[in-house]
Amino acid sequence: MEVSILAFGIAKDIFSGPATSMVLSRGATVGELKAALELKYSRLGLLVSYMIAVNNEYAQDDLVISERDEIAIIPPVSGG
Amino acid sequence: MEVSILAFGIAKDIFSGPATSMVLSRGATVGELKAALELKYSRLGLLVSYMIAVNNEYAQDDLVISERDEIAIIPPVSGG
Amino acid sequence: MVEILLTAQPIDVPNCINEVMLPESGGIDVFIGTVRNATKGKNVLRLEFEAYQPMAVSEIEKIVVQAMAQWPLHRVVVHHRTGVLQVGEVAVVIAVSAAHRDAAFTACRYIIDTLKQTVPIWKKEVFEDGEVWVAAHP
Amino acid sequence: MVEILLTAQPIDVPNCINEVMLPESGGIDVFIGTVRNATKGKNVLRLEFEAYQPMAVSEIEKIVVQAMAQWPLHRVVVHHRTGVLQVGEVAVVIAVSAAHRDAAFTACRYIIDTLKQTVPIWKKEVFEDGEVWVAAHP
Repeated sequence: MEVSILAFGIAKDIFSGPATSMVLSRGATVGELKAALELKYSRLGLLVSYMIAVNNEYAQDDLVISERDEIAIIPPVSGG
Repeated sequence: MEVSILAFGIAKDIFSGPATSMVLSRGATVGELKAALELKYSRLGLLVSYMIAVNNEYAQDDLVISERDEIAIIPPVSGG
Repeated sequence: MVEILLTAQPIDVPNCINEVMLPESGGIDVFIGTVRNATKGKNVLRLEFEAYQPMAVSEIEKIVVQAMAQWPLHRVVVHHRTGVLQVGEVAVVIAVSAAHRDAAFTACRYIIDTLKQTVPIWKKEVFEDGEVWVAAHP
Repeated sequence: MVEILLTAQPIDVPNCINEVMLPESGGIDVFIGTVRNATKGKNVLRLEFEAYQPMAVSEIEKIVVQAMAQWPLHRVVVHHRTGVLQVGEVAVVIAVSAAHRDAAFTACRYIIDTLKQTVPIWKKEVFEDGEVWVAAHP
Protein backbone atom coordinates (compact mmCIF):
# COMPACT_ATOMS: atom_id res chain seq x y z
CA MET A 1 0.00 0.00 0.00
CA GLU A 2 1.08 3.59 -0.55
CA VAL A 3 0.67 6.10 2.26
CA SER A 4 1.11 9.86 2.18
CA ILE A 5 2.91 11.56 5.06
CA LEU A 6 2.33 15.23 5.82
CA ALA A 7 5.40 17.23 6.82
CA PHE A 8 5.76 20.31 9.03
CA GLY A 9 8.61 22.47 10.22
CA ILE A 10 12.02 21.06 9.53
CA ALA A 11 10.47 17.86 8.11
CA LYS A 12 9.32 19.92 5.13
CA ASP A 13 12.94 20.80 4.45
CA ILE A 14 13.98 17.17 4.82
CA PHE A 15 11.24 15.93 2.48
CA SER A 16 11.76 18.93 0.16
CA GLY A 17 8.03 19.55 0.32
CA PRO A 18 4.86 19.51 2.45
CA ALA A 19 4.39 15.74 2.06
CA THR A 20 6.06 12.55 0.90
CA SER A 21 4.72 9.12 0.07
CA MET A 22 5.99 5.68 1.05
CA VAL A 23 5.16 2.18 -0.16
CA LEU A 24 4.62 -0.16 2.82
CA SER A 25 3.43 -3.73 3.13
CA ARG A 26 -0.21 -4.08 4.14
CA GLY A 27 -0.54 -4.15 7.94
CA ALA A 28 2.64 -2.11 8.44
CA THR A 29 3.08 -0.38 11.80
CA VAL A 30 4.16 3.12 12.73
CA GLY A 31 7.52 1.65 13.77
CA GLU A 32 8.00 0.15 10.30
CA LEU A 33 7.04 3.46 8.69
CA LYS A 34 9.66 5.26 10.79
CA ALA A 35 12.35 2.76 9.81
CA ALA A 36 11.45 3.17 6.12
CA LEU A 37 11.45 6.96 6.39
CA GLU A 38 14.83 7.01 8.12
CA LEU A 39 16.27 4.78 5.38
CA LYS A 40 15.01 7.14 2.67
CA TYR A 41 15.74 10.42 4.54
CA SER A 42 18.92 10.05 6.56
CA ARG A 43 18.61 13.65 7.89
CA LEU A 44 15.67 12.48 10.03
CA GLY A 45 18.22 10.79 12.28
CA LEU A 46 19.80 14.20 13.00
CA LEU A 47 16.65 15.49 14.72
CA VAL A 48 16.45 15.56 18.51
CA SER A 49 13.42 13.33 18.13
CA TYR A 50 10.27 13.10 16.08
CA MET A 51 6.82 11.57 16.41
CA ILE A 52 4.27 10.21 13.99
CA ALA A 53 0.67 11.35 14.24
CA VAL A 54 -2.13 9.19 12.84
CA ASN A 55 -5.52 10.84 12.40
CA ASN A 56 -4.46 13.82 14.53
CA GLU A 57 -3.26 11.74 17.48
CA TYR A 58 0.29 10.91 18.54
CA ALA A 59 0.85 7.24 17.62
CA GLN A 60 2.88 4.52 19.29
CA ASP A 61 5.24 2.34 17.24
CA ASP A 62 2.95 -0.70 17.36
CA LEU A 63 -0.07 1.06 15.80
CA VAL A 64 -1.08 -0.55 12.48
CA ILE A 65 -1.47 1.91 9.62
CA SER A 66 -4.19 1.82 7.00
CA GLU A 67 -4.23 3.54 3.63
CA ARG A 68 -7.09 5.82 4.67
CA ASP A 69 -5.23 7.23 7.70
CA GLU A 70 -4.03 10.83 7.80
CA ILE A 71 -0.38 10.45 8.71
CA ALA A 72 1.96 13.27 9.69
CA ILE A 73 5.52 13.56 10.85
CA ILE A 74 5.86 15.74 13.95
CA PRO A 75 9.39 17.06 14.48
CA PRO A 76 10.16 18.63 17.90
CA VAL A 77 7.48 21.26 18.50
CA SER A 78 8.32 24.86 19.38
CA GLY A 79 5.08 26.78 19.71
CA GLY A 80 4.17 29.24 22.44
CA MET B 1 3.45 64.66 74.88
CA GLU B 2 0.34 64.30 72.75
CA VAL B 3 0.48 62.19 69.60
CA SER B 4 -2.11 61.81 66.88
CA ILE B 5 -2.80 58.34 65.45
CA LEU B 6 -4.27 57.89 61.97
CA ALA B 7 -6.86 55.16 61.61
CA PHE B 8 -7.82 53.03 58.58
CA GLY B 9 -10.29 50.26 57.89
CA ILE B 10 -11.90 48.83 60.98
CA ALA B 11 -9.72 51.03 63.22
CA LYS B 12 -11.75 54.02 61.98
CA ASP B 13 -14.87 52.33 63.35
CA ILE B 14 -13.14 51.57 66.66
CA PHE B 15 -11.86 55.15 67.05
CA SER B 16 -15.17 56.54 65.68
CA GLY B 17 -13.16 58.66 63.26
CA PRO B 18 -10.12 58.88 61.00
CA ALA B 19 -7.73 59.66 63.88
CA THR B 20 -7.41 59.71 67.64
CA SER B 21 -4.94 61.33 69.99
CA MET B 22 -3.16 59.96 73.03
CA VAL B 23 -1.14 61.58 75.79
CA LEU B 24 2.10 59.64 76.36
CA SER B 25 5.13 60.28 78.53
CA ARG B 26 8.15 61.70 76.66
CA GLY B 27 10.29 58.85 75.25
CA ALA B 28 7.36 56.44 75.08
CA THR B 29 7.73 53.43 72.78
CA VAL B 30 5.40 51.87 70.24
CA GLY B 31 4.74 49.09 72.76
CA GLU B 32 3.63 51.63 75.34
CA LEU B 33 1.39 53.34 72.78
CA LYS B 34 -0.26 49.99 71.96
CA ALA B 35 -0.89 49.28 75.64
CA ALA B 36 -2.45 52.73 76.11
CA LEU B 37 -4.60 52.34 72.98
CA GLU B 38 -5.87 48.93 74.08
CA LEU B 39 -6.79 50.35 77.49
CA LYS B 40 -8.78 53.17 75.87
CA TYR B 41 -10.28 51.08 73.00
CA SER B 42 -11.01 47.56 74.21
CA ARG B 43 -12.32 46.51 70.76
CA LEU B 44 -8.72 46.64 69.49
CA GLY B 45 -8.13 43.37 71.34
CA LEU B 46 -10.81 41.69 69.21
CA LEU B 47 -8.78 42.16 66.02
CA VAL B 48 -6.80 39.26 64.58
CA SER B 49 -3.76 41.50 64.96
CA TYR B 50 -2.70 45.03 64.24
CA MET B 51 0.52 46.92 63.62
CA ILE B 52 1.71 50.46 64.23
CA ALA B 53 3.36 52.38 61.40
CA VAL B 54 5.69 55.28 62.20
CA ASN B 55 6.55 57.60 59.33
CA ASN B 56 5.17 55.12 56.77
CA GLU B 57 7.18 52.14 58.04
CA TYR B 58 6.02 49.21 60.14
CA ALA B 59 7.42 49.78 63.64
CA GLN B 60 8.66 47.34 66.28
CA ASP B 61 7.49 47.65 69.89
CA ASP B 62 10.81 49.10 71.10
CA LEU B 63 10.83 52.06 68.72
CA VAL B 64 10.75 55.39 70.58
CA ILE B 65 8.04 57.80 69.39
CA SER B 66 8.47 61.54 68.99
CA GLU B 67 5.75 64.17 68.72
CA ARG B 68 6.67 64.94 65.11
CA ASP B 69 6.19 61.34 63.91
CA GLU B 70 3.34 60.37 61.62
CA ILE B 71 1.75 57.48 63.47
CA ALA B 72 -0.90 55.13 62.07
CA ILE B 73 -2.68 52.05 63.24
CA ILE B 74 -2.66 49.27 60.65
CA PRO B 75 -5.36 46.65 61.19
CA PRO B 76 -5.07 43.40 59.18
CA VAL B 77 -4.69 44.39 55.52
CA SER B 78 -6.93 43.02 52.78
CA GLY B 79 -5.91 44.64 49.49
CA GLY B 80 -5.46 42.90 46.18
CA MET C 1 10.89 50.39 34.53
CA VAL C 2 8.43 50.32 37.42
CA GLU C 3 5.04 52.00 37.58
CA ILE C 4 2.94 51.96 40.73
CA LEU C 5 -0.46 53.62 40.90
CA LEU C 6 -3.23 53.83 43.48
CA THR C 7 -6.24 55.28 41.76
CA ALA C 8 -9.92 56.01 42.30
CA GLN C 9 -10.41 55.76 38.50
CA PRO C 10 -11.09 52.51 36.62
CA ILE C 11 -7.86 50.63 35.82
CA ASP C 12 -6.90 50.49 32.14
CA VAL C 13 -5.77 46.87 31.79
CA PRO C 14 -4.58 47.04 28.14
CA ASN C 15 -2.50 50.09 29.03
CA CYS C 16 -0.86 48.22 31.95
CA ILE C 17 0.08 45.43 29.54
CA ASN C 18 1.41 47.78 26.88
CA GLU C 19 3.62 49.42 29.50
CA VAL C 20 5.51 46.17 30.17
CA MET C 21 5.86 44.87 26.59
CA LEU C 22 9.38 45.52 25.35
CA PRO C 23 11.13 44.14 22.23
CA GLU C 24 13.45 42.13 24.49
CA SER C 25 10.57 40.64 26.52
CA GLY C 26 9.43 37.18 25.51
CA GLY C 27 7.25 36.35 28.51
CA ILE C 28 4.63 38.53 30.17
CA ASP C 29 2.44 37.48 33.05
CA VAL C 30 -0.53 39.56 34.14
CA PHE C 31 -2.63 39.06 37.23
CA ILE C 32 -6.03 40.73 37.36
CA GLY C 33 -8.03 40.75 40.58
CA THR C 34 -11.70 41.59 40.12
CA VAL C 35 -14.65 42.07 42.45
CA ARG C 36 -16.40 38.73 42.86
CA ASN C 37 -20.19 38.62 43.20
CA ALA C 38 -20.08 36.36 46.25
CA THR C 39 -17.98 35.48 49.32
CA LYS C 40 -18.62 32.21 51.11
CA GLY C 41 -22.00 31.93 49.45
CA LYS C 42 -23.18 35.45 50.36
CA ASN C 43 -23.99 37.94 47.59
CA VAL C 44 -21.59 40.88 47.47
CA LEU C 45 -23.22 44.16 46.42
CA ARG C 46 -20.03 46.18 46.14
CA LEU C 47 -16.55 46.61 47.63
CA GLU C 48 -14.87 49.60 49.17
CA PHE C 49 -11.08 49.89 49.20
CA GLU C 50 -9.34 52.26 51.55
CA ALA C 51 -5.58 52.83 51.37
CA TYR C 52 -3.01 54.54 53.57
CA GLN C 53 -1.77 56.16 50.39
CA PRO C 54 1.91 57.10 50.89
CA MET C 55 2.70 53.99 52.92
CA ALA C 56 0.82 51.70 50.48
CA VAL C 57 2.85 53.05 47.56
CA SER C 58 6.09 52.68 49.50
CA GLU C 59 5.25 49.09 50.56
CA ILE C 60 4.42 48.14 46.95
CA GLU C 61 7.72 49.70 45.89
CA LYS C 62 9.55 47.51 48.41
CA ILE C 63 7.88 44.39 47.06
CA VAL C 64 8.74 45.27 43.47
CA VAL C 65 12.36 46.04 44.41
CA GLN C 66 12.58 42.65 46.17
CA ALA C 67 11.11 40.93 43.09
CA MET C 68 13.55 42.66 40.73
CA ALA C 69 16.45 41.64 42.96
CA GLN C 70 15.36 37.98 42.86
CA TRP C 71 14.35 37.55 39.21
CA PRO C 72 15.60 39.04 35.91
CA LEU C 73 12.58 41.24 35.15
CA HIS C 74 12.21 43.93 32.52
CA ARG C 75 9.22 45.96 33.67
CA VAL C 76 6.66 45.81 36.46
CA VAL C 77 3.36 47.68 36.62
CA VAL C 78 1.11 47.57 39.70
CA HIS C 79 -2.20 49.45 39.64
CA HIS C 80 -4.61 49.20 42.59
CA ARG C 81 -8.07 50.74 42.84
CA THR C 82 -9.39 52.69 45.82
CA GLY C 83 -12.92 53.74 46.64
CA VAL C 84 -16.20 52.04 45.75
CA LEU C 85 -16.09 49.18 43.21
CA GLN C 86 -19.00 47.31 41.66
CA VAL C 87 -19.04 43.56 40.98
CA GLY C 88 -16.85 42.72 37.97
CA GLU C 89 -14.65 45.79 38.27
CA VAL C 90 -10.88 45.42 38.29
CA ALA C 91 -9.39 45.94 41.76
CA VAL C 92 -5.74 45.24 40.99
CA VAL C 93 -3.49 44.58 37.99
CA ILE C 94 0.05 43.29 38.22
CA ALA C 95 1.92 43.04 34.91
CA VAL C 96 5.45 41.66 34.74
CA SER C 97 7.69 41.21 31.71
CA ALA C 98 10.92 39.24 31.39
CA ALA C 99 12.96 37.55 28.69
CA HIS C 100 11.54 34.18 29.74
CA ARG C 101 8.22 33.15 31.23
CA ASP C 102 9.51 31.50 34.39
CA ALA C 103 10.69 34.80 35.90
CA ALA C 104 7.49 36.59 34.83
CA PHE C 105 5.17 33.99 36.37
CA THR C 106 7.12 33.58 39.59
CA ALA C 107 7.56 37.30 40.20
CA CYS C 108 3.93 38.14 39.41
CA ARG C 109 2.76 35.53 41.90
CA TYR C 110 5.23 36.77 44.51
CA ILE C 111 4.07 40.37 44.09
CA ILE C 112 0.33 39.68 44.50
CA ASP C 113 0.90 37.25 47.40
CA THR C 114 3.12 39.70 49.26
CA LEU C 115 0.91 42.70 48.45
CA LYS C 116 -2.00 40.94 50.13
CA GLN C 117 0.11 40.42 53.26
CA THR C 118 1.91 43.71 53.77
CA VAL C 119 0.41 46.63 51.83
CA PRO C 120 -1.87 48.90 53.92
CA ILE C 121 -5.03 48.63 51.84
CA TRP C 122 -8.35 47.55 53.36
CA LYS C 123 -11.35 46.00 51.70
CA LYS C 124 -14.89 46.33 53.00
CA GLU C 125 -17.43 43.89 51.59
CA VAL C 126 -20.96 45.25 51.44
CA PHE C 127 -23.72 42.62 51.59
CA GLU C 128 -27.50 42.98 51.49
CA ASP C 129 -27.63 42.71 55.28
CA GLY C 130 -24.50 44.48 56.41
CA GLU C 131 -20.84 45.13 55.71
CA VAL C 132 -17.55 43.79 56.99
CA TRP C 133 -13.87 44.77 56.91
CA VAL C 134 -12.19 41.69 55.42
CA ALA C 135 -9.58 39.86 57.51
CA ALA C 136 -10.10 42.02 60.61
CA HIS C 137 -11.63 39.36 62.85
CA PRO C 138 -10.74 35.70 63.42
CA MET D 1 -16.31 28.29 28.67
CA VAL D 2 -13.29 27.46 26.51
CA GLU D 3 -12.14 29.30 23.40
CA ILE D 4 -9.22 28.07 21.31
CA LEU D 5 -8.05 29.91 18.23
CA LEU D 6 -5.16 29.53 15.79
CA THR D 7 -5.05 32.65 13.71
CA ALA D 8 -2.95 34.40 11.10
CA GLN D 9 -4.41 37.73 12.31
CA PRO D 10 -2.98 39.78 15.21
CA ILE D 11 -4.24 38.56 18.58
CA ASP D 12 -6.60 40.93 20.41
CA VAL D 13 -5.30 40.68 23.98
CA PRO D 14 -7.97 42.85 25.68
CA ASN D 15 -10.65 40.74 23.99
CA CYS D 16 -9.06 37.52 25.32
CA ILE D 17 -9.17 39.00 28.83
CA ASN D 18 -12.78 40.20 28.51
CA GLU D 19 -13.79 36.69 27.44
CA VAL D 20 -12.66 35.18 30.76
CA MET D 21 -13.87 37.89 33.17
CA LEU D 22 -17.08 36.72 34.85
CA PRO D 23 -18.90 38.20 37.88
CA GLU D 24 -17.98 35.08 39.88
CA SER D 25 -14.28 35.27 38.94
CA GLY D 26 -11.99 36.91 41.46
CA GLY D 27 -8.62 35.89 40.02
CA ILE D 28 -7.48 36.05 36.40
CA ASP D 29 -4.04 35.12 35.16
CA VAL D 30 -2.93 35.97 31.66
CA PHE D 31 0.23 34.80 29.95
CA ILE D 32 1.38 36.67 26.86
CA GLY D 33 4.23 35.33 24.76
CA THR D 34 5.76 37.87 22.40
CA VAL D 35 8.46 37.79 19.74
CA ARG D 36 11.75 38.65 21.38
CA ASN D 37 14.33 40.67 19.44
CA ALA D 38 17.19 38.30 20.28
CA THR D 39 17.97 34.65 20.99
CA LYS D 40 21.26 33.74 22.65
CA GLY D 41 22.67 37.13 21.76
CA LYS D 42 21.72 36.95 18.04
CA ASN D 43 19.32 39.53 16.58
CA VAL D 44 16.01 38.05 15.48
CA LEU D 45 14.50 39.74 12.41
CA ARG D 46 11.15 37.93 12.52
CA LEU D 47 9.51 34.62 13.42
CA GLU D 48 7.44 32.22 11.37
CA PHE D 49 4.94 29.91 13.05
CA GLU D 50 3.60 26.87 11.24
CA ALA D 51 0.84 24.72 12.73
CA TYR D 52 -0.66 21.35 11.92
CA GLN D 53 -4.03 23.05 12.34
CA PRO D 54 -6.60 20.37 13.28
CA MET D 55 -4.19 18.44 15.48
CA ALA D 56 -2.89 21.60 17.15
CA VAL D 57 -6.41 22.65 18.11
CA SER D 58 -7.22 19.17 19.39
CA GLU D 59 -4.01 18.98 21.45
CA ILE D 60 -4.73 22.40 23.00
CA GLU D 61 -8.26 21.18 23.79
CA LYS D 62 -6.79 18.17 25.59
CA ILE D 63 -4.55 20.39 27.69
CA VAL D 64 -7.43 22.69 28.63
CA VAL D 65 -9.65 19.72 29.52
CA GLN D 66 -6.86 18.34 31.73
CA ALA D 67 -6.45 21.74 33.40
CA MET D 68 -10.19 22.08 34.05
CA ALA D 69 -10.23 18.61 35.57
CA GLN D 70 -7.40 19.50 37.95
CA TRP D 71 -8.36 23.02 39.03
CA PRO D 72 -11.68 24.84 39.59
CA LEU D 73 -11.53 27.17 36.58
CA HIS D 74 -14.25 29.36 35.14
CA ARG D 75 -13.06 30.16 31.62
CA VAL D 76 -9.97 29.50 29.52
CA VAL D 77 -8.98 31.28 26.32
CA VAL D 78 -5.97 30.20 24.23
CA HIS D 79 -5.09 32.16 21.09
CA HIS D 80 -1.98 31.29 19.08
CA ARG D 81 -0.64 33.10 16.02
CA THR D 82 0.49 31.44 12.81
CA GLY D 83 2.47 32.86 9.91
CA VAL D 84 5.06 35.63 9.92
CA LEU D 85 5.43 37.72 13.10
CA GLN D 86 7.57 40.79 13.65
CA VAL D 87 9.52 41.54 16.83
CA GLY D 88 7.18 42.65 19.62
CA GLU D 89 4.08 40.95 18.18
CA VAL D 90 2.01 38.66 20.37
CA ALA D 91 2.53 34.96 19.55
CA VAL D 92 0.31 33.41 22.20
CA VAL D 93 -2.19 34.48 24.86
CA ILE D 94 -3.49 32.21 27.60
CA ALA D 95 -6.16 33.72 29.85
CA VAL D 96 -7.58 31.79 32.79
CA SER D 97 -10.23 32.85 35.30
CA ALA D 98 -11.18 31.25 38.59
CA ALA D 99 -12.79 32.25 41.86
CA HIS D 100 -9.35 32.41 43.49
CA ARG D 101 -5.93 33.27 42.16
CA ASP D 102 -4.12 30.04 43.03
CA ALA D 103 -6.08 27.99 40.49
CA ALA D 104 -5.74 30.68 37.82
CA PHE D 105 -1.95 30.99 38.21
CA THR D 106 -1.30 27.26 38.43
CA ALA D 107 -3.51 26.35 35.48
CA CYS D 108 -2.18 29.15 33.26
CA ARG D 109 1.38 27.99 33.90
CA TYR D 110 0.42 24.36 33.27
CA ILE D 111 -1.25 25.23 29.97
CA ILE D 112 1.68 27.19 28.51
CA ASP D 113 4.26 24.67 29.74
CA THR D 114 2.34 21.72 28.27
CA LEU D 115 1.49 23.57 25.06
CA LYS D 116 5.19 24.08 24.42
CA GLN D 117 5.79 20.34 24.85
CA THR D 118 2.94 18.71 22.96
CA VAL D 119 1.13 21.02 20.53
CA PRO D 120 2.23 20.64 16.88
CA ILE D 121 3.29 24.20 16.20
CA TRP D 122 6.75 25.04 14.92
CA LYS D 123 8.70 28.27 15.17
CA LYS D 124 11.36 29.35 12.67
CA GLU D 125 13.68 32.11 13.82
CA VAL D 126 14.97 34.31 11.01
CA PHE D 127 18.33 35.98 11.66
CA GLU D 128 20.41 38.33 9.52
CA ASP D 129 22.56 35.41 8.37
CA GLY D 130 20.10 32.54 8.15
CA GLU D 131 17.14 30.83 9.72
CA VAL D 132 16.54 27.89 12.03
CA TRP D 133 13.62 25.70 13.13
CA VAL D 134 13.71 26.02 16.91
CA ALA D 135 14.26 22.86 19.01
CA ALA D 136 14.84 20.61 15.97
CA HIS D 137 18.52 19.87 16.55
CA PRO D 138 20.46 19.02 19.73
